Amino acid sequence: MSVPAPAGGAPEETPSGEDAPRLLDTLPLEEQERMVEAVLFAASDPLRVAEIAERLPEGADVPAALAALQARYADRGFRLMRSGGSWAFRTAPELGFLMRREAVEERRLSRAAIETLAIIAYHQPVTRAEIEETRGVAVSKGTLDLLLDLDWIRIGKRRETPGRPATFVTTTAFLDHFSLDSVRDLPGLKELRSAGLLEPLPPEEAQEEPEPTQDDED
Amino acid sequence: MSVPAPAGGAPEETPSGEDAPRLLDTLPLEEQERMVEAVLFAASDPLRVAEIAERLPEGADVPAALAALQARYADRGFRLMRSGGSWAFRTAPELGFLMRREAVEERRLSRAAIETLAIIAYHQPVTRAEIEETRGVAVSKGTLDLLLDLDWIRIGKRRETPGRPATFVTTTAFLDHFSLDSVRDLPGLKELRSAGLLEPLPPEEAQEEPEPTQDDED
Amino acid sequence: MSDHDDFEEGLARVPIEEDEEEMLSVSLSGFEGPLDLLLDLARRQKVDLRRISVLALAEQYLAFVERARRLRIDIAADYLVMAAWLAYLKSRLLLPEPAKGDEPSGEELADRLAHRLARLEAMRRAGEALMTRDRLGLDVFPRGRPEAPEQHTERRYRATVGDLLKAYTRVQTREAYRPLAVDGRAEVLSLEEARARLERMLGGGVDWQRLDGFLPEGWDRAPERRRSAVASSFAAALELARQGEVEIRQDEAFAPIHIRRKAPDA
Repeated sequence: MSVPAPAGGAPEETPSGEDAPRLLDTLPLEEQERMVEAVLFAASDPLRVAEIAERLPEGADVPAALAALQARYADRGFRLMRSGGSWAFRTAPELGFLMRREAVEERRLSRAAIETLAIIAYHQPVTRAEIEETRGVAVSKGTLDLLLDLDWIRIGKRRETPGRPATFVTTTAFLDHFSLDSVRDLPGLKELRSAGLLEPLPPEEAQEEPEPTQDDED
Repeated sequence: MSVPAPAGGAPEETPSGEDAPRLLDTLPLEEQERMVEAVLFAASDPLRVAEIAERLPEGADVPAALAALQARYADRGFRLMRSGGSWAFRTAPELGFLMRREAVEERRLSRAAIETLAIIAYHQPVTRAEIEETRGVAVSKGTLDLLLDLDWIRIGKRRETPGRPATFVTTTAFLDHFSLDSVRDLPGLKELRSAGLLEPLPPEEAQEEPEPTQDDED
Repeated sequence: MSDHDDFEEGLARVPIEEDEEEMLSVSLSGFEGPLDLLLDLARRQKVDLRRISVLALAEQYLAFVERARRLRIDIAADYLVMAAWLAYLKSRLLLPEPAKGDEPSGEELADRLAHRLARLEAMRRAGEALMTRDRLGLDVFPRGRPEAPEQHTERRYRATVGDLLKAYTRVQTREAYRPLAVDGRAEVLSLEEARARLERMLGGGVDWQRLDGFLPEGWDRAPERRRSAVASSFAAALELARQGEVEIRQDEAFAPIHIRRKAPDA
């Protein structure tokens, strides 16, 4: 049975499968790197390692290729970025000014939307009631809808408390948009946590260790 | 490994270059190269030299940067290609197979399509009217279009009868798919007849179509 | 508050009542709830939010709300709820603490409020920090011309030579069977006849013989009769094979079918 050959394909690069695996053991890392590079270059959305591996001939060492590529493009006009455990080429941030024509018109986000997003990002999973408690004001449906539309947040698991309220969490698109590898990389997260600012009660109370407060006003 | 030459020729052919003023003496070519690559990476369409220059700081030597980039990526997973005077990065053609998302949806040909194909294969060259007569029902345009799209049939010579109807014949792609060297390898009608599965042909057709023949134009 | 600054710069004079009213309305509409207003007042103390004087803050807030009420500016209910709570907090802070009970002390309540303000402030800052990051489509850009077709569901049609043959014979037999149905029983070799004939002719021999050799005389010329005879003989042969009396062999598709009596111990 004759299978149509890939256009221009060199013999050792035949796609797939069933009869090919052995042959790939000999595929040099340099060649694997080229393949990973091609796959990532062709995509606009970040790809997980598994997704990349799926497209490559069996047995490719994707992590090694990614590391090599990241080093190779560290100083180029576009870089290999990791976001949410997925990989994508992105233009270098300091060259952003060249891409003004490509820039999407920024929908100006309201303060409410930005704060709500921050609360969800830093507290996730978080219920609507908790968001409202933090902001001291009701969260409008429009605000949540906007964030959901932007695909920056999504509905997470229900909280196992009375009423089983839904929670909100951020998405991988959120990480991608804000150039974050993971929510652990949110700016200032550690400081906020160690200052107890992500807890509803002051640190002294939260630790059940009442401390005399020095309110020097009378 | 053989590397296909980029479409559209070498960068030296690009307009201008030597006479570009050196307003930008302070910006090293390496830096201009990074900028051009970022711009081309983010662009949604191929860009002409003038369009690239528009986005770059004044005085950039775009042709020189393009030439440098074309050399830099000549052996990578993607290439800088020129086509119709515009420039774009494209994945290396020989790695195209990596991009095919193997969401292959295997379908069986409809009964109408396989019967039509069979009639064409055995009776070629055959007109649409003859196919319809044999099947006893009209042949839809969709059925013929599908077979034409698949490149399993093509339009052959016109029949020299009133109306000069077009005929259909099978293609080499058809032979490839069915692993046949020639249509003569199709199990012969004689075999079918001797197995009692086919009725002997009426006398007047019998001479015209003893065995399927490959159309020699192919 | 910038509204306030603008006002003082633009109209550097003693505010008359309408101006003050306008100023208050404008600033109130700029706040997102009482906590936001409190935070703004607290910031004016220019100290760490957890070191602020909650008492002073409560007094400022109450004064603000009182002024607004005097000017008959519509104030949303939640601002008034907060005012009532702050008045209560103020009294708790000023009066001697009762013996320690389950109730949080005035100091604890004040700490909680300061903590809430610090949290709101922290989230506001975090939101700002987030918005100034390198953002996709604003500062960093994806490949502008992705090549992987998002849903490249390649429709691949499969057909084999076998499919082709089946289709072709189907077309041909469909045509050929038509008269058979019309012509009636006279032209049909019945299954019983065919079977009887097969059993009779196979006798005790064990050699392979062509099935079409068993067609009755005169049934192998006219196409309809021939087909009927072939079909009936074949069906009869299958039936006999099922009963273990004969074996059937065909070397390849459409090759002649052979039949023989099954050897006793085969």
